[in-house]
Amino acid sequence: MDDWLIAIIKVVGIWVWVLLIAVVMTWVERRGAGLIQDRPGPNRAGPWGLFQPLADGIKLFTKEEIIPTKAQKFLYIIGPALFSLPAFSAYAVVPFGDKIILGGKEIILQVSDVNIGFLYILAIGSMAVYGVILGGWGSTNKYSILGGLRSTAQMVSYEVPLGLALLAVVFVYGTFSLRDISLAQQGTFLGFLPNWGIFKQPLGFILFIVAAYAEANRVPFDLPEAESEIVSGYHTEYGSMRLGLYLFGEYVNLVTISGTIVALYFGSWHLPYIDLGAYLGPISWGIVSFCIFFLKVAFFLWLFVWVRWTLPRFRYDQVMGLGWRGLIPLALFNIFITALFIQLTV
Amino acid sequence: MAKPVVKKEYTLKERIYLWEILKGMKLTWGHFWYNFKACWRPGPHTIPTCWQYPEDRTREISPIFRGEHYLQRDDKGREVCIACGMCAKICPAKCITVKKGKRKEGEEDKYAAKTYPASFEIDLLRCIFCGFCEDTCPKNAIVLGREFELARFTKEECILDKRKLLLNYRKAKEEGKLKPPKKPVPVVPAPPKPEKAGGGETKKSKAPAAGKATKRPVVKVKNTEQAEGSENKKAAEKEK
Amino acid sequence: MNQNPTPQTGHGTGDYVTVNIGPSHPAMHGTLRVIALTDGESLIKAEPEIGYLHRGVEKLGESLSYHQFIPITDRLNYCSAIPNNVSYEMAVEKLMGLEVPEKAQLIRVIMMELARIADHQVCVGILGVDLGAFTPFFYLIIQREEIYEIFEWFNGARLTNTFGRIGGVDADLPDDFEDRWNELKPNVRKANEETEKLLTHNRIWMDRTIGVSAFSAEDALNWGFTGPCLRACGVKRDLRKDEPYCMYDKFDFEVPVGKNGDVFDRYIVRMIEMEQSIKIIDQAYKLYKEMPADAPLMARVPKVIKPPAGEVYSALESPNGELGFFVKSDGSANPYRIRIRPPCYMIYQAFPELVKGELIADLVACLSSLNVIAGELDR
Amino acid sequence: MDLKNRVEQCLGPENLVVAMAECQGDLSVEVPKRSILDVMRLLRDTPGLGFNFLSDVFGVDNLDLNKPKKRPKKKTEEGEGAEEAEETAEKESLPPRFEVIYLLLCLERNERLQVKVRVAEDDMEVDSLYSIWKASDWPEREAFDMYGIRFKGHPNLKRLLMWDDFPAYPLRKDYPLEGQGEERHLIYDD
Repeated sequence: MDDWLIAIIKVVGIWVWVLLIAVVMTWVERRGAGLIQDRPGPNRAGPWGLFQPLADGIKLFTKEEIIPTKAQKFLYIIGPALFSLPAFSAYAVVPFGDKIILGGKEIILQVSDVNIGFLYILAIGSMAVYGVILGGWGSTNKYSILGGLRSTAQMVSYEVPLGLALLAVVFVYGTFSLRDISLAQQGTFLGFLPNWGIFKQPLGFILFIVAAYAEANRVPFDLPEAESEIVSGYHTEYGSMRLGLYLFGEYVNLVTISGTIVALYFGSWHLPYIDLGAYLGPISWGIVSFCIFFLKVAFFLWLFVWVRWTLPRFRYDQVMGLGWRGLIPLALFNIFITALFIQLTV
Repeated sequence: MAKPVVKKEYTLKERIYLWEILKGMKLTWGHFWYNFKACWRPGPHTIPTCWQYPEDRTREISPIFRGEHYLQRDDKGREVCIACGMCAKICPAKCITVKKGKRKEGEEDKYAAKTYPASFEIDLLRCIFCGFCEDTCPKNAIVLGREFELARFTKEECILDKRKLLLNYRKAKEEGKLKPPKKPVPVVPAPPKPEKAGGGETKKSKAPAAGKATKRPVVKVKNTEQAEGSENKKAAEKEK
Repeated sequence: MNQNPTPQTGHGTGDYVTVNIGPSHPAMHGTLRVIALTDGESLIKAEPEIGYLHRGVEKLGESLSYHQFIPITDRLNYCSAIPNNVSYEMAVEKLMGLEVPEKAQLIRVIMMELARIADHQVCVGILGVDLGAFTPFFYLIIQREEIYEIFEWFNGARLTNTFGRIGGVDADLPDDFEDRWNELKPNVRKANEETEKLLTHNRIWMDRTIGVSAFSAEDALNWGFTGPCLRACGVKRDLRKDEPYCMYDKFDFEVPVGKNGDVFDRYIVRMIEMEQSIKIIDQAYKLYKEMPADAPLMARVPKVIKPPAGEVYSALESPNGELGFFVKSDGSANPYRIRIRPPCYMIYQAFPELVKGELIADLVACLSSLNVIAGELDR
Repeated sequence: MDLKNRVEQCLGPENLVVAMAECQGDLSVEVPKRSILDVMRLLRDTPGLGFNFLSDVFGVDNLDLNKPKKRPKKKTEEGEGAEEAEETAEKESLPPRFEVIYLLLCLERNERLQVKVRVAEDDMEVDSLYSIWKASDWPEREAFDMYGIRFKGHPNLKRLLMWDDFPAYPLRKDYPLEGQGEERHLIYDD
């Protein structure tokens, strides 16, 4: 019974937490954009405009829901749901801290430690494309269809380098479980470098982060919703909370991706050169590890914002070219090098 | 109409994407950090390029700004306008209507001149704020003030009648926002002529005619040529 | 990546989709409309449709007096009202045979070059926005606001300046012009530098712009291109050099020339022109200061302008290219016929040729690089 | 040799100059309507002239110039045959109502030339320059739109600025400034 309760608490807790981050991210995005662009950004609702997401939420929830007359109703309605559901469920295998010992019971800070966590993330992540393409198709709008088409091609293409980059990580750590990988990143190697994925897989890290940006439809890969070309892409016809689901889904995706990056390449909850777990009590270490993890996640979330307001956008064929002619050969090369290295050293 | 094919020659730094991207990110970070620090300054006007408009009104409006109109009074508080109708005539948008009234006896402390505007209406919905009325006014009576908040709720409010125009004047005076008198623009002096050319600025002076006189024959020649041309053409057509 | 599969060689099944871009669309600045026939992402045909902002300016001019038409010219190219005003004034002055005092000409030059900087800033900024780079737009537009500040202190309006009068200018430069300009100059340069840093050598930007909608010099001349778009094709033509007006022959500046006539070259040409404009303003202000303080600013002009009957065409180099006014007078106080030759009108008519065989994303890039202004296009 | 003589030398022998005029240094040459294409080719290809750039094409309505006296415009008046006859008689003696003006430019010498053709109201067809300069595409369409002057050989001669079934030609002098209520003709279908 306890296990069930703990599981439910973990599920609900992390769901609320991720949603909260996503909501705050909408504020960070706009505020960050403002500051980068020499303007204040939203600063009216509440202190520093912090209630802006709340106001947006109220607006999105209370707006009239309009289904375009010629839209295909079922697809139109199911699209946003299909987009946001995988986004939320993908976080299930990403850890968010080390572990907490409560009443002699060890609770790992992860919803579920699946030993094929990678595959789960890849599988669930690629579900999101259905939400995009069905929404785009169901809207019966040419811009939406174009956006849907773009996203399909792009997301499907970038699954490949993403998977290949992950494969190299699996080679290094010999496991599919994100928790095991996280645990393995403690300490140093070669005497001075932290035992983090980024130092063991520098090329893999770059490949992964580029592919992840493309998966998340973020600048410079935001073609499916390139507003200067195809208005809003696949969600042109959406309004009210359906649009809200798309928008929040995107930010939840960002959280998941950032969490994955941190867990794989950035040492998860470990700090370099120091093992705080040895000095702190079990409960406080659990909380501290959680904080360390999410500080790192916050950095990557900010990176998403930062990059977005720095770079121009790719063109459709260039995205495809980069994916198939740039990233995939590099990823294969990376696998080859990794395998060779492991073969030679072990 | 084949389009030229452009060869792309990239240097290595450009080719690998990341170098320039990182440079750009450094730049945007610089802006972010600067503005982030500026955000903590007290007061509404934190980031130097942005005014938090309704609260922060410290931005200086040019004293010669062309905003909402007012009708001027002189030092004795009399209306200066003589209802000559020049402003209504010059207005490109035709937004001014003036009705002339004759000053009766005993109204000398109300109106400065013998005639005064019985009604003076400016349709703000039509006005394009070009400032020609102000330019052309012989008495400097109509002035485009510094007031720039022109939004109204009804169409009727957008029509400025004389009362509102004079109220605008009072408001501007109280706020010290009266327009400074315009500096006269120096005009090319008239070429020396036997006749006196002084004060010929407003009247149709002879001076420009000096310039024109040389040109006129050209034009005349042209006209005759044109006429001839058409005749020639007629002849040609007849032949055809 | 320029050689996209064209309909003749590629997947030309004839099953195309017509995408109606505009008149209300995020990338259409103003009310432009492009009817694009697409095969997936690639364009088969793009036909521009104009007239959504047609206000009958030419007809309107026939019922207004010569002076009254000046504010109307503000509304042509609303990004750079001052060159429009000056171009029209120059046409009428030519018709009347007026000699504009030198000081007034210098003020015109200073203001026109400021307007050119502002216009190019908008164009480059919008080009960035349309290609997804939002930030340079803000860096540039902030400086444009400062330029507008100078306009405001000069004659009281920011956007629709109604600059100058027939025969000269209506106001002297404000006393604090020099301070403002000295303060503004480094900022403009800095904004330009930052834009260059963010865009020029960025591979994403280069991929998006180099080779996109390239145009040969012969085609450009055949289609009547002028201004930065023509210079980007490699033709060194600038009315300021070739047919000097307003004392432009006294200034030392360079005319930047591109090579391929693609979006990248147009962007670079505009960036360099901003730098050259700064140089011109400096020289013009130096000359201006050498003039006596009470030097005339207006030629002797009668109050009611009645030019002799005749017809003249006068053009100047507006930020977009050759902006010409044809004024025909019948000797009365109203112009008989005013014809405006807007630069982007001639450029935009080649739009189907420019984007032939490109992608939808390139259509947007091409459109913003041409700096098509609907007000000027439709008149 | 100044431009006027050169143009005369080029076009004169072929009897292509109807009239020449100069206004403030702007040379304009009027040529017969039927040979406009030949004239343009000559002006473009003759060495020493080389007007290789078409700057603009537009129409002018000379109605008011031809009829200085203001008379009430009665277009739909019936029955008054006498007045009509008088009008037609007057018309014949007047120069043709419309003009098409071409602005040419020589890029090498920076010379400009206005070429003018007169278009009578009963024969509103001019050869299109599209085969020589593509630049004449939209300006010719606009002249058609605004004056109803048709350009023979133009590949896509339809209205440019006004909507397609606009019933009048708005830049003609007899078209009132505030329109004739053409909005009525707009048909909205959903």
